[in-house]
Amino acid sequence: MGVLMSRVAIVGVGWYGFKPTTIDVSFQDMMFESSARAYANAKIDPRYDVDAFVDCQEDMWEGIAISDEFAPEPIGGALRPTFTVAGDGLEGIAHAYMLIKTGHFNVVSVESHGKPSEIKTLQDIYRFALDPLHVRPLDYVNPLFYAGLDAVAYMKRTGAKREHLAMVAVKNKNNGLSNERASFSTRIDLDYVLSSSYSIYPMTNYEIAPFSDASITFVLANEDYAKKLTENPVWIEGIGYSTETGTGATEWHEWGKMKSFRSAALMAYKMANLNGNPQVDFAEIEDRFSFMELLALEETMLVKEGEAHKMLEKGDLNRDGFLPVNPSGGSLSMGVQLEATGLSRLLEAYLQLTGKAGNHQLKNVRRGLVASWRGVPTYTSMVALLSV
Amino acid sequence: MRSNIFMKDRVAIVGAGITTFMRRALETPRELAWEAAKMALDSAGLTLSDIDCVVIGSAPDTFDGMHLKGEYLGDGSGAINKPMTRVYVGGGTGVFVPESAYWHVASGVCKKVLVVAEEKMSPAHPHPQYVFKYIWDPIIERPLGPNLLWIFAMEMRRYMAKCGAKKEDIALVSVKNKRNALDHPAALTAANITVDDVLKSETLVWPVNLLDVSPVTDGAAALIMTSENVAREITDSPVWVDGIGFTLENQHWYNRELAFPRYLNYAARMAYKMAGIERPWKEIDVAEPYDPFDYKELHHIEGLMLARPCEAWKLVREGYFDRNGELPTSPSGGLLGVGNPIAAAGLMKVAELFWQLRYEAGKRQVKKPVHKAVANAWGDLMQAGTVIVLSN
Amino acid sequence: MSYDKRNRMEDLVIFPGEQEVEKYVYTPGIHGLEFAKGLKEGKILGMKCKDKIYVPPKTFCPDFTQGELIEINDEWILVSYTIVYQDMYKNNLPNPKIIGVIKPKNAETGLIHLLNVPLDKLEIGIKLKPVFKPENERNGTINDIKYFELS
Amino acid sequence: MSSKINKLPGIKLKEKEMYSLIGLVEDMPQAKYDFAAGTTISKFLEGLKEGKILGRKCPKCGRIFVPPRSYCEWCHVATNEWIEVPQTGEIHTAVITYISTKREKIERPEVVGTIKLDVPGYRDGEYEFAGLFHKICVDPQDVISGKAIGMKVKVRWKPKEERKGNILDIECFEPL
Repeated sequence: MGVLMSRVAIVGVGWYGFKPTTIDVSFQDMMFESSARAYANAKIDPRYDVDAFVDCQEDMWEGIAISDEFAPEPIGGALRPTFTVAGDGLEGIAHAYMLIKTGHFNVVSVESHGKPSEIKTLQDIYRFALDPLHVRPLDYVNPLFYAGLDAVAYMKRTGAKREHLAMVAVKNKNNGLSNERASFSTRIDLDYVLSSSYSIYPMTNYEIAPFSDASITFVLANEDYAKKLTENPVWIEGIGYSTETGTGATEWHEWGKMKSFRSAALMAYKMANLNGNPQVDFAEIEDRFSFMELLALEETMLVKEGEAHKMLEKGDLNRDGFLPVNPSGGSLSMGVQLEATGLSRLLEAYLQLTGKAGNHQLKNVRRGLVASWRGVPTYTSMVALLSV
Repeated sequence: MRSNIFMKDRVAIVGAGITTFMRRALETPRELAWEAAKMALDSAGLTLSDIDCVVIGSAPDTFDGMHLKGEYLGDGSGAINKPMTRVYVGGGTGVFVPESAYWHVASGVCKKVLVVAEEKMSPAHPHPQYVFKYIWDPIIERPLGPNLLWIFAMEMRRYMAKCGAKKEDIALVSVKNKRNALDHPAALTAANITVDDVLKSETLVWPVNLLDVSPVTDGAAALIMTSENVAREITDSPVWVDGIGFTLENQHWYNRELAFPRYLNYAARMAYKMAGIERPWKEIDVAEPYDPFDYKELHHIEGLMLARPCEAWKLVREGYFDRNGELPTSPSGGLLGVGNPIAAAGLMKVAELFWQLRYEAGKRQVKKPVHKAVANAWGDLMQAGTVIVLSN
Repeated sequence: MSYDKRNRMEDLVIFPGEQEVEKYVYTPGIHGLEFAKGLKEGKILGMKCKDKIYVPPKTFCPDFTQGELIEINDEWILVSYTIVYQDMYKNNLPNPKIIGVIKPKNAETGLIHLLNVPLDKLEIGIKLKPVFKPENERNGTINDIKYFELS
Repeated sequence: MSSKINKLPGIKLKEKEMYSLIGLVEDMPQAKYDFAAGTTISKFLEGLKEGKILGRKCPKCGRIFVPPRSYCEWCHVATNEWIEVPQTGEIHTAVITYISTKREKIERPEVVGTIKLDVPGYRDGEYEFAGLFHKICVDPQDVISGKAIGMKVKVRWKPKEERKGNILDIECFEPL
């Protein structure tokens, strides 16, 4: 059997944080905490057993130019093949997947972290990502307006109503109540959401995910090693990522759609030799804005176009429904951890598939989908298909 | 890392593009990326629709003044409804992007990859060097008010002390590279200068003078990399990636010996092993060692094992590394001569080897026959070593 | 350090830092420069890529070919809109901002800009027109257009 | 390349031309942070205020790290012991700076460098050592002549009342 045929598995994971602030640790301490747990979980010594280290971060989030300088030590990658991906952790997983598939690397670790609590001027940092010529100079105040534009266009196209967006928040905020990482979960009714005022039309603050600090580390291995290291490997059947357009040309975006989810999903499904709907048992889907959960479900082809809000209304997306979506509570409950957001969703899927999700464990799940987006103002998304 | 006996398909470079290297460009960063990418596509006879993946390299966001710079460069780099990621190891990024493209192809995930590196340093005011204040540890180092040149000067001073090299020996590298660059159409600081000119130029941080340093530059470079089957259809003269290596040292640069670049040596050994090279000093025909500073080329020649530790400066005096010498280094003119748009400069070096190995470098073509070539880049706080070995 | 963390707030240092330069200077780019000149003259330029029109012009087309500059004289349509009531720190804005995507009728893409439209008239598909600042106040940036309003 | 291509893309601007461009945008979004120092660096800074240099020891390899780390980068285990280290050492490398962070000329050139501290457990000539990066109060001529390299130095503290729990509590390293 050739190496190209060898599958890639997740064999260990560790995390630290998921709190609105983490003053007890520096960002590097936090990275050490999560990676030490991951290596313990995989029962390996990173100084000998890991062939390459991937770290995902962005300079302006870190407050450091060339922040990869500070990556190797806490994750065990000093003087080893270590590099950073300026992107979401799921992009790092894609790199690890490819590294292993070349046959030159047996075990690869991926770390990503976000410490938004340390960013004093978060709104300005977001503004810093906007096209300096045609968008940044405008008087919009809040750069998250991009999401509002997509939400309105999406609703117009599919007939989803404001109530449906609110229902996503109700489902996810309540789902989070049984998840130890869901710092922003709360017991709410539809009325609470509908009676609160808009933050960015058509969404209230219940429907816009807040920020939290976390570091997450994954250990990936090829088939031979995976079988040696663990009794319950989770296989990465497919991983895809795609960019619709650059942030210097957001005008080229198709409003109310997310082509990047569709392209990323097609890439992942093709890798898994599947056509269209992969028939998953559950999904951890992008929801940093409520409407995005519905849109991403459709764009990843898990549900038919224009059907997501109807399924939501029927309860199909509930934890006991036909297709449980965000049983963890999603980003609305756990927060956005900047570039670690994709890994936080992958973590939830991994725990479900290994039966370690605790109070929010689903029964009989064998295949799950993770879909994450890099957030405003990007049009880059990642999709991972996992199974046991 | 292990070598892989199952690999049938090799990875090839089949096209390259570059913009003029400029002190100030009218183009926006995304336009610079597009210009280089378009040229690379044209050179391989491809259009954007042929490309299935994009890899971007760019150094700190604080130069261009764009947060999430990879996302910003996306469309200019061809990431329009395509998989795109930006990899990042500081100054080492330029050589690291084609390394990353290597595993995009070698894994079987992508067939035709567009590799783009861009840097626009001119937006940052009052001076791009100010940006480098933020590369230091925010608590232990930044309060000292450091300038980037400090760390290079310290390393150069240490190299001089340990190896017995003098400033005038090291200046020869600047003389050589700026002269080589006279034949490079993209060059920003090509010149016929003397050792004396270097020594008499403004002292910035002793022992570093103005002409020891590469300039602030705007520019972009691009490559097309494909699988072997695809490459055979596109060209009769693909250039093969034989080996890749990368290493990141610890961040505590002031807890380390600075005279020898261990970070690079580890990466070089990884790349040579993969390429099956046992005696690089004999087997490598042409090299593009990273030269943001003149001493850095010597440092890197030693790290790449093209000369013994502390001996590169002696060989420079003998003309060993000249374009018609025994082992030509930086025939392009390097960062000192062509310019230093950080990530794009590293990729320019790989592009130069691509042209050298295809005998397309025109006036820059080295005299001897070439079969194997190596380029490296350095990054971070004397930490990142990235090495790529190519052959024809 | 996994086991001996300090937990008294007064034993933990918070160290301020920044990542700013004095300023950034962004050049308008190739098409951007022509677009800027147009704004100064009260015109909006677009880019023609084969049979498709893109606004604003962005030098190259999505297929990487070079676009051709044209002047837009079409009517403008609202593609989508939103209203910003709060900043990112959840403070209410004294004046909510209405933001829209506005494209010429026959174009593929449009500008992102502020709208001056009564909330009850705000709907996808309405016809709008740009309102420019007085000529002596224009400097070729996107804010030369004050906003779009009902036509 | 050059055999086929004569003109490369790229439009050069002079400084004046750039500033007179129509549509030029000048901007600097605020980028401010509050870095959590974490337990280890917090305690190190506290030590400086008290006139002490604190190191941290790895339980596995026994290395003493200065500045202290929460974890050993070579063993990837949590460090476990605080050690006060000697305030003497030798200059590893030193340079003379004539420019500021912003690359402006400064009036009085300063000497900066790295100091290898006399911390036990490191062999002579070992690639790694414990030490600091700081200003050095020596004659610039000694840097040029090479006399400074290897010179024995000790910490010169700021007066106690001026110390703030900051790396600048050390004024510089001065010859012993």
